[in-house]
Amino acid sequence: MSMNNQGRPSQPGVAQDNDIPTISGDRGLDLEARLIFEIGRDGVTGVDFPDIAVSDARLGGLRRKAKVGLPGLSEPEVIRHYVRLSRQNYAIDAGLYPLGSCTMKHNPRLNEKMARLPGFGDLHPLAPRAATQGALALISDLMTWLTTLTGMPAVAMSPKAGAHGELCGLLAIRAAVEARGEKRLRILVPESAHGTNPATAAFAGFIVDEVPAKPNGRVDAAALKAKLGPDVAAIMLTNPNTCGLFEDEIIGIAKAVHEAGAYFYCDGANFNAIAGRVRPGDLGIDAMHINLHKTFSTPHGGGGPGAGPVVLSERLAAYAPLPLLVADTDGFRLVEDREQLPDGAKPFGRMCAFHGQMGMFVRALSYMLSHGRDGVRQASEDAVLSANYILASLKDIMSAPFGDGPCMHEALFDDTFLEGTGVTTLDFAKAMIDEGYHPMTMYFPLVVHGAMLIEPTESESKESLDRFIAVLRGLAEEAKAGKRQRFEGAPRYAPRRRLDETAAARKPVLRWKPDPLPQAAE
Amino acid sequence: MSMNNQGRPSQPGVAQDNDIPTISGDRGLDLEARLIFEIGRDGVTGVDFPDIAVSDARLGGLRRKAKVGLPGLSEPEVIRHYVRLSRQNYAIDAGLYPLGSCTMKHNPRLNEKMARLPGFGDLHPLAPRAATQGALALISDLMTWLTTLTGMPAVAMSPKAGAHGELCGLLAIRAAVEARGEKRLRILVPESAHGTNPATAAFAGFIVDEVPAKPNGRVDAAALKAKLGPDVAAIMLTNPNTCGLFEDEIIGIAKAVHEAGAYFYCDGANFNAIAGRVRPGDLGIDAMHINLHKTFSTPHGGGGPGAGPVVLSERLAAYAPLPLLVADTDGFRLVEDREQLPDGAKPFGRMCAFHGQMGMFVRALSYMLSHGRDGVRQASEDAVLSANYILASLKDIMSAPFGDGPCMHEALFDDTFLEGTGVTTLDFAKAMIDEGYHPMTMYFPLVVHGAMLIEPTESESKESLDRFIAVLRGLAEEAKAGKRQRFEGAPRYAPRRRLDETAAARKPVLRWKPDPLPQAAE
Amino acid sequence: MRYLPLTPDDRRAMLAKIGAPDIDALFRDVPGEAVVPVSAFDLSETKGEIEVERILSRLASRNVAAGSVPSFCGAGAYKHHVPSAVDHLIQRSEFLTAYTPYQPEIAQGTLQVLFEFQTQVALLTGMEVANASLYDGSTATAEAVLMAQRLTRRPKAILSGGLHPHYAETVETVANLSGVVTRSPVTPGKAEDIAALIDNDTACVVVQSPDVFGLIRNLRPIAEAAHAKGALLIAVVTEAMSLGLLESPGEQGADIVACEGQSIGNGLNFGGPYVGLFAAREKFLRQMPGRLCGETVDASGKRGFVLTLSTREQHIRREKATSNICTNSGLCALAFTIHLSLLGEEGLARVARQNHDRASTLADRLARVPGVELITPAFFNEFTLKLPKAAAPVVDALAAKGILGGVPASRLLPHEPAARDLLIVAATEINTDEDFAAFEAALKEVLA
Amino acid sequence: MRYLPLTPDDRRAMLAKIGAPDIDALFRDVPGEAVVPVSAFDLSETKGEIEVERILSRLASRNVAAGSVPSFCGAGAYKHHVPSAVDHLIQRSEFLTAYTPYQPEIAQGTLQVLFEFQTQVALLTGMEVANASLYDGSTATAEAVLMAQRLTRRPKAILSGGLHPHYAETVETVANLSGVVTRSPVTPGKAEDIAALIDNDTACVVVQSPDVFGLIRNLRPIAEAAHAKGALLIAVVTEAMSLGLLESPGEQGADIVACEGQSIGNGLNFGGPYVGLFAAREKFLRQMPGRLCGETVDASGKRGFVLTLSTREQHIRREKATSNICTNSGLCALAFTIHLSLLGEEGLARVARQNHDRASTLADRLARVPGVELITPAFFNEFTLKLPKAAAPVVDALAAKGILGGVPASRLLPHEPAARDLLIVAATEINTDEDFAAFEAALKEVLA
Ligand SMILES: Cc1ncc(COP(=O)(O)O)c(C=O)c1O
Ligand SMILES: Cc1ncc(COP(=O)(O)O)c(C=O)c1O
Repeated sequence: MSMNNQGRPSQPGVAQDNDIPTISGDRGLDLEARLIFEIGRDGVTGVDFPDIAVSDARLGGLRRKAKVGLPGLSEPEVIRHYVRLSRQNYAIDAGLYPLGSCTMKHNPRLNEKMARLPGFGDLHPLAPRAATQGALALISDLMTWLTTLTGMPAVAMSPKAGAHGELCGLLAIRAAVEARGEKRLRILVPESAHGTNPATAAFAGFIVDEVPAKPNGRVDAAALKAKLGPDVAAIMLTNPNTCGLFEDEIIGIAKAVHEAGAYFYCDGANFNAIAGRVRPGDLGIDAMHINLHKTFSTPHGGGGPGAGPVVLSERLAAYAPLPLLVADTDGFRLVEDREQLPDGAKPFGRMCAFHGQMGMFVRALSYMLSHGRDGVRQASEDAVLSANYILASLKDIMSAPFGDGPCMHEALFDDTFLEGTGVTTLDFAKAMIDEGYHPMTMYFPLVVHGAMLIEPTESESKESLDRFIAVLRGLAEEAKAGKRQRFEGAPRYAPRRRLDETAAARKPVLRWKPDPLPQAAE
Repeated sequence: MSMNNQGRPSQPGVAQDNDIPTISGDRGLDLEARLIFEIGRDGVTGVDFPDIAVSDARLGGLRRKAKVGLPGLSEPEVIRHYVRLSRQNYAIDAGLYPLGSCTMKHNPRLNEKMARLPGFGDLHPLAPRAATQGALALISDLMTWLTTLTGMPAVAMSPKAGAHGELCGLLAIRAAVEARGEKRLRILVPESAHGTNPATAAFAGFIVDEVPAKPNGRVDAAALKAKLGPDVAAIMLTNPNTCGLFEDEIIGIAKAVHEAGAYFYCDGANFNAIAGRVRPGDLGIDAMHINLHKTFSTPHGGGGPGAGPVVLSERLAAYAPLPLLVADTDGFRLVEDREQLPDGAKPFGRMCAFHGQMGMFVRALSYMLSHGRDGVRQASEDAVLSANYILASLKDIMSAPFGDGPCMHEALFDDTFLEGTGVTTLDFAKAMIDEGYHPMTMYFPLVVHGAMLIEPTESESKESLDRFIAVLRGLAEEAKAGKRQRFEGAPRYAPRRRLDETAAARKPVLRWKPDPLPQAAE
Repeated sequence: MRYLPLTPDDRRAMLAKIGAPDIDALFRDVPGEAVVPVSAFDLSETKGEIEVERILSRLASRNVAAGSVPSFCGAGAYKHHVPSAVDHLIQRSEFLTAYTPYQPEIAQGTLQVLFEFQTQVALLTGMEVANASLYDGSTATAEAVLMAQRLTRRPKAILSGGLHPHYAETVETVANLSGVVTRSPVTPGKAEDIAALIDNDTACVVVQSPDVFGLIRNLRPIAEAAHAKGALLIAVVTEAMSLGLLESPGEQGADIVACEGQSIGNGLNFGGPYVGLFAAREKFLRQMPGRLCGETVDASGKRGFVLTLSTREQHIRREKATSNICTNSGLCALAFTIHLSLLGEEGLARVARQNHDRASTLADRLARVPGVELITPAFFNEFTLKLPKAAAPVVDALAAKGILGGVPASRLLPHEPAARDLLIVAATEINTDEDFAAFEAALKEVLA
Repeated sequence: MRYLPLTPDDRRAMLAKIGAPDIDALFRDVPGEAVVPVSAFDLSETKGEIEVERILSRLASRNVAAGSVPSFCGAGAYKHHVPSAVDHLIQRSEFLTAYTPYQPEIAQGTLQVLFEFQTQVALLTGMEVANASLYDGSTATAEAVLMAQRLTRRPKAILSGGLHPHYAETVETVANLSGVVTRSPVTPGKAEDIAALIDNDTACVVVQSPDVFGLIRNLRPIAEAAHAKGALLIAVVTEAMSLGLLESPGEQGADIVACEGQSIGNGLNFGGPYVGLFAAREKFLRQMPGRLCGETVDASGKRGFVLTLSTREQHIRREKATSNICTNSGLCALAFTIHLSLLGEEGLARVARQNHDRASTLADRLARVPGVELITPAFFNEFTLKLPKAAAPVVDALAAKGILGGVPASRLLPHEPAARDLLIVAATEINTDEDFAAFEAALKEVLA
């Protein structure tokens, strides 16, 4: 999930500090780190290689003459630098990370260990077939888990993240439409959709048509059906949706879509709410990406990598991109050649070099084997239970626009409860940082004003949820009581106060550059 | 190295804080962690095993009836708990750690990786000989490095840390004395010695006789020689000594010791200053332990484990404890049986089960192979250079009792420069914590008042040393200028203010206990 | 289940607070016909670590790890030595289990890394700006083509015959939608005359150097020809380490560089995750895809970093975004940054020379094998051999002898007759003389 | 050299600041005759990671890892499954590269771990207090004997014949210096009548349970007999996991417990580093060896932890200290604490039952092999077999068949005739039925 800054002040307030400033600029265990370019120098390296000469004979006259400009650092300096930097980050391993739509669940260490087995981590993608049978078998096992859990007949494994999976699904739809000799260029996308949905639709050459939401947080099925027509290729619906609600009319919508000759793309980022209980295939979905980095807990790594396999219905399966994994009598084989396709396959193309995010596949399968079907279901139930517990525990003091009914895996609040307090959603979130919590997703989905989307996941204990609830209640009480002090200019206890995003965008400094006039050495 | 609290106030002052307290008690990334016993509960575990029943038939009537009393926690909770705790620690990887005598040098990650190779990390100590040839070869290689670097003919590998090595050396000496049919019960120990030296001597059944230091920080050789006599079994000298100085009369001392029929034990904790330049064997030393966790950089791990192999002279080699490693035509063999000893061996006994700290051996050999003899020498030189650089850069503002001449790998200061400022050595050290530095060793060695012993090691860049120097200069200036504010009650930016050590010792609470009257669940 | 902290008691208490009779009540919005029992899934039940480890280790042992045998596969993925510090650092909880740095006050670690990464990528490629990573080299190339189409408002992309065929297919898959992609002929061991194909409809030419056969290409004349027609030159690099020894694409006039960063800091991983490096001239900044990290100050005046220029991105701009990318390759970028920090100027130059030296030595040895011909006159660490027979079965025969002998060109170009007998061979700093001797001997036997 | 940050320029500048002409000047206190050139050392020169890794991996590959074959060695060191979270956490820089927590304000992480460790050890052993670890089980046993000698001011320690012989030798080596150590006879598979040996000179009896042959010993009568004579009972445990299924030594009346903690959290490591657990009755506190961590408050009233009662220790008390120990087994104690936290009450009970079940199953299978007799009627996860011939060559023959078939008792007791044919066999939660079948088949063949 990502952040939108609608209504979000990006100029920081003024910070006040009446502590004794330190001489070093560091404070206890809060340690600063300059840029490697500022601490590195010539004459040292963190990797030892012999200093051999090579001739120019086979370099085509293109041997590098200029220096690259990289700083030299020894290993201890590099380790210290990145350890210090790491300490400036929040992480699931350090605390509750309630980012709605992002599914910051526990990342088991076993999965890291498994992904590093040399047979996986040190396997070349183009090694001969006989040398890769275990890897192909693993992909096949994972495909079985994904198709079984979703109740879909096929899955394309190569997409590298959710958005890439969306692209894969839409390209399959495009190919299917074309195969029928039709021209359908419109895609219906609810206004509550994640930004990648319209972006992907445009990327794939479609025209995006927004569908409004109903007051109950679901897509307006009537409006949607009204927009269906011969030029509509597909709808892109998120389910459970970005308000954390199950699209209760989904089966009817699917039917209408299919009747109109269109396809049903489902954004599966929230599959973690229903895995093991509900099969998307039973809902009439034609294509859905699964963020292995959400539902199946491959670590987010500060922004990636992820993996976004796409399950496909019978209607779309033939269009899955290359490579295709097939099993024959002497083992597994990757089909990469259009002239050797299995019967009926009509791949629309290729999503990327090689065959997908193997490192994530290992982790995801390790997660699935560990949980089992029972554990996957229990995880979904616990995620939903925890979100509802938060909703029930906070809706009296914070405002929950859809708080009448149960939610799925995330609880949505809006900023009504802050009205007239002078405290904004952003202030509220930044005050959470001071309390030792990562803020929830803010200002998303767009259909709710000042949205705060809380996804606790199944990884929190009740005691952890209770503490979190108590802190949010405390903050809400103070805001309502007009005690603005802790909100203004928050955070005050983080490694940085609020950052000036406006300045950053106005005059972008996107890389370090050496001083134009280097100083003389001291 | 360890800390002595002579002259060290252990009652904290009163802390003042005019920040806004948080509701949670956490502050930004400074996250608190309760005890596992306070967060755990029944009904959950972090390891999955089937719940099988076993019969009592083979349990000798001693099946456990009472609960152990351990809390239940899931894996995510355990990970978060220990990650949060870790973040309350300082570490070499986070900053300069100038603990004199402790040698907090860089711990290369390669060594960690090597120690975890299954052939080492997953090798049973009593596996059949044929299954352990690589491990025995590794120990043999390490023995070659240690004996070659020290110029000594033999080495006992089993001692588990420096103090254990001291014990090993003294027991060898005791055995040698007894073998000569003599009774020598006195051991001469300089007053500057590390606490383990007298403690070990007593542990080994000897009487400790203190030898004073000279004003130049060396042992008083004349006084020492005067104490030599037929009841003296050995002297225990640290070289370079705990003032960071080379015992310049060492060769003469060794001669006198040998002439008196005694043995020369050297505490080799500071070997890192001279490795690759000076061979202790050339100085007349009979036994010396080597802290692999100092000189050869196996990580300190918050207090251990270490390894303390003891090199032995020709005069003591025969008495090395079991097991003995021998090579014969079909490979290596451990001699564990007194009736199968190689010629001349008269082991005094056994230091511990099995054969020493293999995990540390792998790391130390990895360090040695990486450095090579040239790198080991360069490391010693850089350590000495860095200590002298600190001495030269600070002796005008802080007081260096032996600052006239060069030091070895550590620079010693005393508290003369703080006289009349109201700031103590302890205050000064605690103010360093606020500046993001671990304090130096304080109040040790005992021969200097309010000692501050700074060992930068070879692992710091000049830039890092310069920053450290600047901060210490700044602190010294403020102390001298009477600006006591930042010293009083420091540290203020660490996870804890000063801790009440008196209270801890007066009424020791050494373990968690369940509340006598458990509260009703909320 | 070890990962789930809630106990049965907790669940009961929570349902009570919610006021729900049971868990099913929370799923009441799900149409009844769509709810299935757990038995509907023909999948295994929960397992402990021991069992999972056993299953996955068994699968892993059925693969041949590159480090376990003499190994010479390249063609877009390279086996290099990654210093042990890298993996240690990227496994720090605070890097591994953090999300995208949307709250900069508690994400300066990730953000500063990205800023350092962008700088390193810009320096290495010789470009002015770089983004915070894309998925991999192939998708970066596709993004570069789309960006060129946007910038020039022209439809045509010309792909060099030396471009990795997987890259070419990836580009075609997306760039054909709104434009036209043409491929120039495959000329193994030679540079085709791509400049001749550029016309006034051409948005960009895409040239890989070293190309898929290992041949070093001179980009200067192509850049000049492209610029003369108002087209852009997109340089593709699949072996990032080559930039330590070769002139950067930026110096040669490239407008956009798409590069696979796997070689630096990242393992082979059977093809992913890798890390796409994406750099361009500063004037194209607003059309760049992906995240950008920028420097700024906080309210107390301290330097800090934030994600910036996000008005290019999907979460702000939605269907008008420059790309749909969201999750990228953060942790792989971190590994890249750490490895390159460890190498530094000198280390990179040395390891790059080592690669070239190793490959040259191997090329000379293998070219001595009867019937074998070296067809790449200029290369970094990878070259192509013409064998006296089809390369694919030779590679299988070598594998049976415990040698991963490179990639048969026919695997990438199944319908290119010229490719049939070609073997693409890479050697890096990890290959020893013993590896070479074993390869040479085995190849002799197989060809005999 | 990658670990050394100083450049030649830095060194020159630093020497200049110092006012020394060269590095030799700083070593001027070293007697000239003792300074040698680097060539005096017949050792190799600096090497890169690739080379070091190659050398050490080659050595490692010449050993047979317990996890790589069916493996049944115990006798004081056990192969258990250590959850992957443990190694991840102990490698956190802040744990791995911290020193002993002498500055508690910035060492609360380590200190709180030690407090948790002490609590766990006390709970597990059934004792009132525990220290922050000693080197290992054997040295902990020696320290316990010395402590008993100090407490009772009596010289004699009686060691059970079932005490691990390495432990007995370790005790003798130090406790004979100021006292007298006697060993009671070795009675494999039976409990000797040790109570009869206790007299008024006896400081302590030292009894291991399960003993070195795997036999579970009833400590109650021994405790009573010892206490009746004013002596102390020292209970030794070499398999910490047994405490999950068996009554604790504390419940049985032990005064001091010395325990090897390797089984929980720590790998085999060819014998070290391990972790000595040391627990006692509270009244003996002031005579305990080793570090103790205690709870206190900081100046702002927050709970915190410090090392305490250090007036027992060498750095304060010097020759009057209760022990000379300084560096202990901190990181191994951390691993122990994390593993035991993961297990918790239920996990520990389950894995302990699993161990007993596995060993029982194996014992039954092997006892079926003709000529083989099970001599331990009560055991946890380890038992002793009497073979029809000498056990040592049988173990070698099994190893040749790829099975690590246990420890021949003669390896530990070379001069005990009764030990010659005895094989000590352990099975844990990691052993599968296939392992058992392989062992049984191989043993049949070897004995045939
Ligand atoms: C609802 C939704 N859809 C799509 C995506 C895009 O997935 P990815 O970031 O893996 O490309 C996200 C992730 O942030 C999301 O939350
Ligand atoms: C000078 C000196 N001698 C001996 C020792 C004891 O070594 P160890 O802690 O390894 O037992 C130390 C360590 O602190 C020391 O600094």
